[in-house]
Amino acid sequence: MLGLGAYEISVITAMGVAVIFALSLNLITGFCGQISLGHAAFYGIGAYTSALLTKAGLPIGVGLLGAVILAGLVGIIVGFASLRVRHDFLAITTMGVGFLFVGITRQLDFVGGEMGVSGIPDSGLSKAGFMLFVLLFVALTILFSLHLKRSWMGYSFDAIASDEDTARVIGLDVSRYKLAAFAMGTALAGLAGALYAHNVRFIDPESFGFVESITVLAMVVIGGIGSVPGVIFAAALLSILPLWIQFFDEYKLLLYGGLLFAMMRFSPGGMAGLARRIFPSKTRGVKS
Amino acid sequence: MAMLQLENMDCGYGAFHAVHDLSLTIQQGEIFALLGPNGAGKSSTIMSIAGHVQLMSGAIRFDGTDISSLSARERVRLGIAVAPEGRRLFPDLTIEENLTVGGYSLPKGRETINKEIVFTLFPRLTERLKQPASTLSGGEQQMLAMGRAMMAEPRLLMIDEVSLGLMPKMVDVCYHAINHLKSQGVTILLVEQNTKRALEVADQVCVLESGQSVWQGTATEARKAPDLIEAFLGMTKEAS
Amino acid sequence: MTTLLDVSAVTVRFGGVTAVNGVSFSLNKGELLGFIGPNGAGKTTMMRAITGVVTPTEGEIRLLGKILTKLPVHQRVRLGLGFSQQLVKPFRNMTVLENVALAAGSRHTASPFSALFRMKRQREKEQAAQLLAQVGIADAAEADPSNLPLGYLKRLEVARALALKPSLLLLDEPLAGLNHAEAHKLADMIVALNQAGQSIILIEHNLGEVMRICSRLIVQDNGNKIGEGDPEAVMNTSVVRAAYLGEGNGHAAA
Amino acid sequence: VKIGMNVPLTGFAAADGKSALLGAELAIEQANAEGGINGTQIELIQYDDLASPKEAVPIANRLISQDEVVVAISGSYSGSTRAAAGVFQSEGVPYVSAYAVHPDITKSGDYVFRTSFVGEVQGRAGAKLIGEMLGKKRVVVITLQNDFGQSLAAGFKEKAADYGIEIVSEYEYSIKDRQFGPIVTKVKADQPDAIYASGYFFTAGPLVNQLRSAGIDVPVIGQEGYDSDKFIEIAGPTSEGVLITTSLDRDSTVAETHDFIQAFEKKAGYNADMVAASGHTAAKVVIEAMRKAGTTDRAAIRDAIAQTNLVASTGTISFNGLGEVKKDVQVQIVKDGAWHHYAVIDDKDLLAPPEE
Amino acid sequence: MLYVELLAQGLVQGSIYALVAVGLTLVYGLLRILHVAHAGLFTLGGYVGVLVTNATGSLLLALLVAMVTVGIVGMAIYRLCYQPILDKPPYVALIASIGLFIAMEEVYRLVFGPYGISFENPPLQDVVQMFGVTLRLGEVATAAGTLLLVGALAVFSGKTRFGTAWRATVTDPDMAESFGIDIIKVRYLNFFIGSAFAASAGVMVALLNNMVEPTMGSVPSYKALAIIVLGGLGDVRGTLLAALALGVIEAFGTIYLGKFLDRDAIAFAFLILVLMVRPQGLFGRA
Ligand SMILES: Nc1ncnc2c1ncn2[C@@H]1O[C@H](COP(=O)(O)OP(=O)(O)OP(=O)(O)O)[C@@H](O)[C@H]1O
Ligand SMILES: Nc1ncnc2c1ncn2[C@@H]1O[C@H](COP(=O)(O)OP(=O)(O)OP(=O)(O)O)[C@@H](O)[C@H]1O
Ligand SMILES: [Mg+2]
Ligand SMILES: [Mg+2]
Repeated sequence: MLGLGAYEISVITAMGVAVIFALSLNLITGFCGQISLGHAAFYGIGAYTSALLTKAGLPIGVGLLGAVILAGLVGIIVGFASLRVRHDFLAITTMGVGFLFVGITRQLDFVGGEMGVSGIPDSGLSKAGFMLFVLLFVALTILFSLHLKRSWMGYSFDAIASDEDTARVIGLDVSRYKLAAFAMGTALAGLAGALYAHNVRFIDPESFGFVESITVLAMVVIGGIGSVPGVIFAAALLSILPLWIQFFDEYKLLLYGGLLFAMMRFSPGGMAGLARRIFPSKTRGVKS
Repeated sequence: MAMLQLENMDCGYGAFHAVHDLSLTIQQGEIFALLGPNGAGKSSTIMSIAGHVQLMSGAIRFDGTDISSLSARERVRLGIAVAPEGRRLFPDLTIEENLTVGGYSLPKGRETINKEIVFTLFPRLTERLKQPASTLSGGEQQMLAMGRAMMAEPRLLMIDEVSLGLMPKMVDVCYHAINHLKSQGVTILLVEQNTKRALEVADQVCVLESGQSVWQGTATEARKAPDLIEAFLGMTKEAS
Repeated sequence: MTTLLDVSAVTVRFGGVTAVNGVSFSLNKGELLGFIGPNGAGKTTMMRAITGVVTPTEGEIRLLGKILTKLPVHQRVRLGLGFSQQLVKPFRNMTVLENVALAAGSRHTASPFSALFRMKRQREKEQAAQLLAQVGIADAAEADPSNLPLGYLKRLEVARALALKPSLLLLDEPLAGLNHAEAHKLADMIVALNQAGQSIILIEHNLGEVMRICSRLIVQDNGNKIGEGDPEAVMNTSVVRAAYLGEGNGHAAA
Repeated sequence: VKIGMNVPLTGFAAADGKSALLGAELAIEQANAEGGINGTQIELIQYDDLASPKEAVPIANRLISQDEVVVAISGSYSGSTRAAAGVFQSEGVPYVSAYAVHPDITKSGDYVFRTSFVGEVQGRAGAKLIGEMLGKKRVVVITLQNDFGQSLAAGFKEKAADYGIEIVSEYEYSIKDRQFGPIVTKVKADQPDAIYASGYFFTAGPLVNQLRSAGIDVPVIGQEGYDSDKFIEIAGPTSEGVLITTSLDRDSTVAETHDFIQAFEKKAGYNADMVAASGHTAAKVVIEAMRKAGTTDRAAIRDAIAQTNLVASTGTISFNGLGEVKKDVQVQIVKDGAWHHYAVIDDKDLLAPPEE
Repeated sequence: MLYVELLAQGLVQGSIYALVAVGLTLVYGLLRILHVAHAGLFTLGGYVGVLVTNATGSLLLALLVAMVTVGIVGMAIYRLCYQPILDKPPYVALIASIGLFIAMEEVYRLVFGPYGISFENPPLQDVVQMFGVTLRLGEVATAAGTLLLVGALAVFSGKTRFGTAWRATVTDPDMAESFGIDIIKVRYLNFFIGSAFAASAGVMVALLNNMVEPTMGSVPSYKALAIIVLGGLGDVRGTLLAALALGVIEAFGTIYLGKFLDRDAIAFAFLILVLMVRPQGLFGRA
């Protein structure tokens, strides 16, 4: 198995899922400037959709596709909410969406309610095979992110993130751009959720709650909001940090919290900002 | 008596020096005009005197003592007030509240008296007492910015871009107010793009260019030296 | 001559304040119209009503016969309005050049979907560089707008509006904050644009330049239109003088 | 030989994790003192899983592939135990859950066992306790919104009619709730004969206190989630008379249980609770099975576990075909500020765990 | 009658929310920081309250000590954690604050143990009858205390010169300083008052539950955010009203909607509904 043990494979798979998930939020929050505190809801929608479809006997490909579509559709609906509210109001609205998702799935019997869904079919691939499958999607997501950032869409997102009203003044249809950001970001989150479901093979509402939304936002911000390499690095690191620092025993979570804090306190630009400080490029100023 | 002295002042942002080695002296009770093209460092100079732009070297003396280590708050207590570039009103506060804050460094009793004075000079403001500053028109904002600075009963009043965005009639009103303040003994440091207008009221002039003083002298001299105007202030004959 | 913009009986109220009161005017293609009036007269508000930032309480606005009143801002911009705002608002997360290039690429950004498949920016950057040179701030192309003095930002606003290649350009106090020479140069540029066929409405308090370059004036006071027509004639009416000009100072009107 | 364990040591579930871990450690220390497994000492390898399914999967893989444990136990909650069970099952490593209640855990396969009751069983015992033993018929059900509360309620409702119980109304609350004012107000208006309330000591303590303060003095019946001295501390004097169904008998005369209670207090510095006893029991089950199998072959150990017939701190343990425990239900009551014996329910049919 | 009792219960819960949320509003209003770690201060207040009561037997003293010590800790948090990153985008402070909150909870667990602590002799447990409603003395004290504290604060911030200065500091601290406002003092005072309020809420909740646990702040950590948004962000009166409204909605919701949605979901469903109609919050200015 590529010379990797089962443990390493499961760690890399988990990292891969986290990277896709974090990049999906980076599309919305990093690129388009729309802060979301409820992103785990879409991760959850993806996970549930694929879990239920494959349990019903459909192939995993259909599961993934269903996850992407449903998460994206709900994402568009929430995107419409983002057109009404802004900034911190939006942050709290999306947080509410996250709580609503958990509250509803808890009570819906056909998705397992409190009991969640267990016995989710695996991919049919070996553990290593599934890891490569996930990594393939990671690669596609990264390429898409980089492409988007360089396209005119990414350019327009920059403007919207900076100042919506002025973006309108130069003719940008801000509403449609925001919807596009939500649709793409949430669809990708759905993909990540589906992969998660087939990896862990048990899902319950709590796995997609507020803590998860916060964790993914932390990945994006610590990576350096909007920076693709930074977010990849932070997602990979933060997703396995709890496993790595096992030997801190009782102090593990203290250390984790402390690190989140210290990173922001001492390198507010995240890892991307840190990298820029260590390897400064030429600074810009008026050439006169 | 020299009220304000800048001695070899350097100030700027981070590592960037906006003003180099600037020395000038402003006498008690006079109007001092700071002129120069865009980006010359006029606003930076004013904000450095007010305590907001970092002083890198040199000294700022007010009444003979170096105030460069004092906070902005301590400077207003000494009698330095500013109507800054871009006005910087408190957008969520009403006109009345903006004025209240203007007089915050004084005992409460002075507030009412000073408000009366401001309202006499700018009657337009009385009509909109409860309107948030963010919804005022450009010119109304300029009046409020001046009024707010006057509320502090300054001994040195610094006004950045006096006539920016004001209609001709309003420019008159503002200069009338400036003359009035001068007659009360207030010292005034003003920045103005309308050079002609500034030279009419000023006693002393300093021309800045690229952060350096390129000419200093009395306004009378400045008015008599067309080459100077040509060279530094960028006014062409046809425009003047 | 075709009528480009037609404003009829527009009223804008904010709570108790009537900022614009039943104002009508129209603008022909190729005109350079000066829109002046005292502080707080409602000029900026009128401009905002045209661009769609505020909704008129009453009245109708047409551009080339098409009713604008119900359209959102960005659609009006796409119909041919370009405007430079009184309070400057650059995008602070990009350079000055990028600010303008984004506007120059407006045909790429009409729909998010097609924007996703367009990459090249070279041509727009060249156009932007040219516009920056035209307004006189080419030296700041690579600068971060947050560090620029007001005079530069004002011109950035104008360049960005021009980059949209609007059929009607609205300028709200573009000369404020510029010194005489700079203002004069920018005014010359406005004239040149106009002579090249650009229709322009100019809101400005720099009366000297207004009188020098505008072919027609509209004067508004307290929300009401109080004068319209040839600059010289308008400025000589007593209402306008009383409302606008100071106590007999010799404004170098032309 | 190595025994693996996943257990929450930090975060919201840390309190239970700590008890479970100490219980398991105690069992291993005791076994090692007796010479370990046929002479070899036992080593416990545990990882903090934060009670999260996401963490549990790599941890299970690590225990299997890196630490090469022979068997594993779970000292964690349902989510992480359910997720880890899948991994252990597919790698053929026996896995015993100490106190997680999710019904699907044992359905992972034949390598997965559970030493605690599934919720349904306890719910049925609760129905018998209220309807038959206490003779109360008008009952209000207050259900905790999680897998534990839901399955308890399901078991209770399934048997309620058999014992002539009428469920007057049912309320649900979330595990985060500590303020029950609205529910208490409504229960008062319902005027029940008894209250069947699921929960853990940290929710049940405030709940019972608030019910009693509002003047509701009908019997309150809980379950093993209450089973901690902390419950009595929080509810104070209002805890008197509260009955629970659980696995640990404080007044037990059985030497195993009695000794455990004393040894645990000595080791931990606080009184044993149900979770501690369950951790102890789960560890003991795997140790006994390894001794009996006499090999480190995992399949052989699995078979030995399936054959378990062992007296442990939580009673006499054996497993059914699905890997669910068969044991008696203890009924405990709060008297004079401590848990005490009230009754034992040993109705084999009523307590039969699900077979699939 | 049932409705009246439910209403009363809702108001009690609402006043606890209000005490926590008002502190958060102050911080948000002044610095535009979503100060999640505020909930950690609430928990600390609970711990100090229980420990001091157990040591001295006086709840009042405990309340006072909790408010003062937590107030000081709040100021320290401002100085050490927020002040250096004030000029950064808001999510930087948000994540820092979340990290701090996680760390605080863990410190409580390590120092005071995972099981939490209780009062040895819980005070104010008597039951009173008012207008036909049965309430515990602790609940009455909570509601009354909240109205008093928050009411006083609302008057203070809306009507006084200092209040105006405070609001000026919000949007342009530099200019506020230029007119003689001591912004450092304003900020410290702000954190002191906000944190002391959170502490008082912590003590009252400890009293009502007879328990403090390390994770006691987890619900307030997000619900208080919802409340300040509902109240229009940065407005003390709005926050008070929003908190009470939410308390009442939750009280009725738990009984009549509890089968379909949990308490948090009910609260957030209400929040989203309100924001879709009034994007600026219930009491916010457009
Ligand atoms: N916040 C800032 N950070 C960095 N550089 C700045 C900042 N503000 C101004 N500058 C730079 O300092 C120099 C002087 O600017 P300043 O605003 O003092 O000029 P000014 O004379 O007031 O110009 P204007 O007439 O356009 O207002 C300029 O080169 C400008 O780019
Ligand atoms: N949102 C608002 N609420 C209340 N009053 C408003 C609002 N917006 C503008 N006004 C008022 O409407 C009037 C017209 O403002 P406007 O900005 O259009 O003036 P203007 O002609 O552009 O003036 P200036 O030349 O000073 O920029 C002003 O008195 C202003 O205070
Ligand atoms: Mg300037
Ligand atoms: Mg205007």
